[in-house]
Amino acid sequence: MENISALLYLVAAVLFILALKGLSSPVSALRGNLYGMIGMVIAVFTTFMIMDKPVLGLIGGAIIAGGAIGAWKAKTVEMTGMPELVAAMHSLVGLSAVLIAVAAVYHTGETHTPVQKVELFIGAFIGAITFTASVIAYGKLSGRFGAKAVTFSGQHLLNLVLAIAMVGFGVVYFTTDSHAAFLAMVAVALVLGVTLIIPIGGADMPVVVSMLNSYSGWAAAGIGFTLNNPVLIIAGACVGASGAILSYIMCKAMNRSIVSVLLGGFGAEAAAGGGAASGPKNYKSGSAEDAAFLMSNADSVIIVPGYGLAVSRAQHALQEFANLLTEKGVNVRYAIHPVAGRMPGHMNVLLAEAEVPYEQVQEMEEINSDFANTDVVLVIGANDVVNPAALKDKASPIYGMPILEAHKARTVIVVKRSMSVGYAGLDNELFYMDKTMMVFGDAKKVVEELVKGVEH
Amino acid sequence: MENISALLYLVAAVLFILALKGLSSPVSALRGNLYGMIGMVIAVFTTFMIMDKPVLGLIGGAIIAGGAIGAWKAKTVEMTGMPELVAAMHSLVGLSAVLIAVAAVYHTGETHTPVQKVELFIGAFIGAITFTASVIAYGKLSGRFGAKAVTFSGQHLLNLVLAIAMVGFGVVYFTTDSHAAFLAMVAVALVLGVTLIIPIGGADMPVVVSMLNSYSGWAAAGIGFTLNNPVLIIAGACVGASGAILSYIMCKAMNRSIVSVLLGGFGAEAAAGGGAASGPKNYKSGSAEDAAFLMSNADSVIIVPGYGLAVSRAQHALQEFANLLTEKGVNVRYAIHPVAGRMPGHMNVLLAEAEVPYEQVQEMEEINSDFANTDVVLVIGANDVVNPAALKDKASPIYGMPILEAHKARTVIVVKRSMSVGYAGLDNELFYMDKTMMVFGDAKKVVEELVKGVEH
Amino acid sequence: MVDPFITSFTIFVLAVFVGYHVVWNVTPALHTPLMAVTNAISGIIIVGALLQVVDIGGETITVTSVLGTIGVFLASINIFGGFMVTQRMLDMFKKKKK
Amino acid sequence: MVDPFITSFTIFVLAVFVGYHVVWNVTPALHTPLMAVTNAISGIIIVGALLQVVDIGGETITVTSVLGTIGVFLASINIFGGFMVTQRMLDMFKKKKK
Ligand SMILES: NC(=O)c1ccc[n+]([C@@H]2O[C@H](COP(=O)([O-])OP(=O)(O)OC[C@H]3O[C@@H](n4cnc5c(N)ncnc54)[C@H](OP(=O)(O)O)[C@@H]3O)[C@@H](O)[C@H]2O)c1
Ligand SMILES: NC(=O)c1ccc[n+]([C@@H]2O[C@H](COP(=O)([O-])OP(=O)(O)OC[C@H]3O[C@@H](n4cnc5c(N)ncnc54)[C@H](OP(=O)(O)O)[C@@H]3O)[C@@H](O)[C@H]2O)c1
Repeated sequence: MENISALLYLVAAVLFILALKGLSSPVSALRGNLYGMIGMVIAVFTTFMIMDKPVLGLIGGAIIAGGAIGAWKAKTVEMTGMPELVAAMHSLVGLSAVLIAVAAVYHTGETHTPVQKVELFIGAFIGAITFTASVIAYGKLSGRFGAKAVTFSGQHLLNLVLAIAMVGFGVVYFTTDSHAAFLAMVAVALVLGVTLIIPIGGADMPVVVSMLNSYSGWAAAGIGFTLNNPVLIIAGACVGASGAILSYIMCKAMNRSIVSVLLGGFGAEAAAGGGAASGPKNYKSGSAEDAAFLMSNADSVIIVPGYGLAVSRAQHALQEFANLLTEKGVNVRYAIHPVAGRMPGHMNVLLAEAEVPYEQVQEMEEINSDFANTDVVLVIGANDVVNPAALKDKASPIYGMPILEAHKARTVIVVKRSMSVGYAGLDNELFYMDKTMMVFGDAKKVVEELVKGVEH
Repeated sequence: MENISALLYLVAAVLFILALKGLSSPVSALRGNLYGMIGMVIAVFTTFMIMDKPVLGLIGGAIIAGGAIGAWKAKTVEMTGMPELVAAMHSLVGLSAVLIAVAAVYHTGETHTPVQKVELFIGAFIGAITFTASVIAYGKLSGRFGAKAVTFSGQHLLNLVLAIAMVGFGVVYFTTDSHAAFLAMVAVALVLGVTLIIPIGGADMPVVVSMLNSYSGWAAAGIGFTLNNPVLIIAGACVGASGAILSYIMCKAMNRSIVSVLLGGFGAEAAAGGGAASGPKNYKSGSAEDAAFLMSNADSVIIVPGYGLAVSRAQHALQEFANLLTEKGVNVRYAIHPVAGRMPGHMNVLLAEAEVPYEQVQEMEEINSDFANTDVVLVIGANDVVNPAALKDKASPIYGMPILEAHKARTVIVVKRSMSVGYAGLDNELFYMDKTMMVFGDAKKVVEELVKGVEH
Repeated sequence: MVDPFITSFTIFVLAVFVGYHVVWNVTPALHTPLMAVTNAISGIIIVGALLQVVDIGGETITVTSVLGTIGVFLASINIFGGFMVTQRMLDMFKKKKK
Repeated sequence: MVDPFITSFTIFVLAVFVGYHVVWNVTPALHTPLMAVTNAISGIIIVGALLQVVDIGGETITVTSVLGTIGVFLASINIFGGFMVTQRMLDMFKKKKK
């Protein structure tokens, strides 16, 4: 029996690995997702198999209620709301890990070996930090709490004190088996989750969310050690690795170090940087009609979408516009920067939603050399990812970050609501170039006008 | 104690994985090799730690003797002799696996569980097949045995009968614990190793060697199961995967299926194909001096090395020649086909030995588009990898295999000893093109004449 | 006998290697679905929660079983939500092909 | 208790995944050193051979210990030969850099 269940758990773990492997291409990804679901079903049934007297009423109710909520969320969430959804879900995993650890501590029928106590401790505190930190991240991303970085002096010291207190309670639990000490440890960890995350600005949240993704994986693996369960360990480790790698990719593409993200306070600095822009500069602005005229007479147009596209949900209108241009014989392509938007792969999902054909969507490395031969670049709701300062200005905080070289095109059209800065809080020289025309307004509204402009 | 040793074995296993990971670039590879050595030392010392009364005299003697022979071979082997060396080494792993399994069966102090018996059986028979098959492969590669494919009717039937007999003896051992049955099983497996491999022509040996590499890994993993030793399992699995992947890569690049390789008889068919070339065709031949003149007056030269370069050990002379051309201002590069030579990466090692700078060596995908703009291509001891039939002739056995597009260059110079065919046994249209000049002779001798020709 | 912790640790180390490589092979266009599906997979923690929802000495409603039930509930949200939203996104990528 | 075979098998499955990915990441230029180093690594079978070379009930020279010794000898050839020839090849690749 134990052998069969161990084998079934292994099968589930392999299916999870295959689910992740599937994501190496959109075609295999759907099959991969199916593998993941099958793996989960197998893991749950195997657990029933080995459970001694499960309370089926409670379990069934919990699964049905949870499943219904999850399914409803999955159906209704807007693609632009994905970062928040992901953050919210991490908080749930974190809380589950805490509850399981506490439940295990209160399990009257069981005693724990010293190794298991350490594992429970680790699972619980990682889970608790993940929980509160994810809640705050969710709040900042969805705009429910202020997105500003909250900094105060002695912050790092406070965190240190909390961490020491947490470990201290852990030691007391370890030596005395005191339930109260365990709960106190969890409570301190919950507070620590908050104090660790408040100094980080809303803008840095995507990196943090990804880090929390990683933590939620490690928390699952930690519980797996306690229960000696390979599927938890393997799945947890894969999730942990995934989150860590995504954080790394984001930091790399933004040319920042993970440490500077976690120490926080970026939003503050950046605002200062933005304010320091030297005096008023000249820029040209035009109407959507002018822009539509320019583009319908071009041979080639490259569209650079950014965060603003996501915010204004302009992707469907944009694709309608691109189709009209294509009908007129214009060669239209989309250029995707790896960190455009607020989540890795954010733009790809939006464009996929709008049913943009694969071959029109190109990654940065593929398309960067083509800008110089392009008639018009349409920058829509993007800013930092086309900021030439990253290439030229050694003093710029984003110096060294690879960008889409929109400034090399013959004409540049920029759609945004104002001259204000983007995520990194930096002024953008591109907007002041002679060949650039600004079209002000909400991205969706402007694109709808573009569509009308071309139709006429 | 058991825990410490298990942890140390894990460390060794991780070091082996890092050794393989290191090979993703030449720079990290040296460090990787060092990790591998450290891993081996740790694994051996850990084993001493857990051994109850080891016979140190025997062990020490065996390690010193084996180490000395291994070191001597490593120092003296020619780079062109690597395929044979690799084959010879696999035979040793196979034989060790057999000896260990037999030793374990004869271990009077131990009894084996049913699962362990199956594991011993698997380890022993894979080891035995690996051993004899590698010996034959070594013989064919080094020319000690004829390289011809030995085929006779009823061959596959014979193999089937042997396989059944082998399993039969295994079952007898399993039920009766009879040592004799175990030995008989090993003996049949040894014969099977021979009969499986003789129908495969010398030319297909590289794929077979790689497959045997894979088997030797699985044999080690099998022994690991018996001994319940994670380092053997992990290292064995990695080696097994490596061999399988290399076989796959070779088959893919040669556009053949692994099944057709293993069923054998390729050498025979191919010879027939070669004979069917339709009547005498015209080709131009010239002297090394003519060739040297052409190349020293060119702007750009691409050198395509092949198996003949390895055989004649012309790599050092070739690099001397390339240096002379470079001094004269000619842009010289090497184009490496993934299956040029007789081993994956064969040409890269030869060129590295001759100290050709990295930046002059290019992989097929990098350089293929440059042939059309190149003045002279020097094809030296290569044949199949530049055969345009792979692109055009749907009836050709190599149709679909990617090639180096030497035929697109302005002038082609081909150095080989005769008009005869290469590995795949096919005529090569490239040799009969108007822009092609054949220079007949042993590659090394011709290159030495080229060097003289340029110096004058 | 080797401590089960060591065995678990061995499995953990290998799983980290596997995760590392598999995730690096994910195409950047699918990074958002990756985040969603790892969310679903981390719902595997449901296994740990289920094991707590047992009858302990005849009692079905204990601190342990109630906390476990909440854990099952939360993990279920993750599992259903994660896999379904991944499915939704991937369907978008598929539609494009036509 | 779970049968040790199952645990070994779990480790084996993960190791195959790891091996698969690690080997695909090897640069084609280093495929020959890869063959050589895997040869050396498969010499890890020496561990199995060593465990046979023990004093069994006071006897040091038994069928088991002699076969084990030969196994140790053969595996040592592999280990030393494999690592050293890999080193030699990689040194060639390094020299080129200068
Ligand atoms: N993708 C990721 O994984 C990730 C993660 C973390 C951080 N980041 C960071 O996010 C940034 C992404 O660059 P990005 O160019 O996409 O965005 P950005 O630099 O943040 O610029 C977005 C621009 O969109 C405009 N905008 C906002 N709402 C709009 C609306 N409704 N209609 C039209 N325009 C609107 C804003 O200008 P107005 O206010 O004038 O309209 C703003 O300048 C990078 O700095 C990157 O490092 C990305
Ligand atoms: N690399 C691998 O992993 C691998 C593995 C298995 C199979 N293969 C196969 O091996 C072939 C490799 O292609 P290739 O173009 O390198 O070799 P090839 O097609 O076998 O041709 C080699 C040519 O070199 C000439 N040659 C032999 N000795 C020579 C000498 N001493 N001096 C000058 N020339 C000499 C031969 O012609 P003469 O007799 O007229 O001199 C022969 O035509 C492919 O078909 C590939 O599929 C490769």
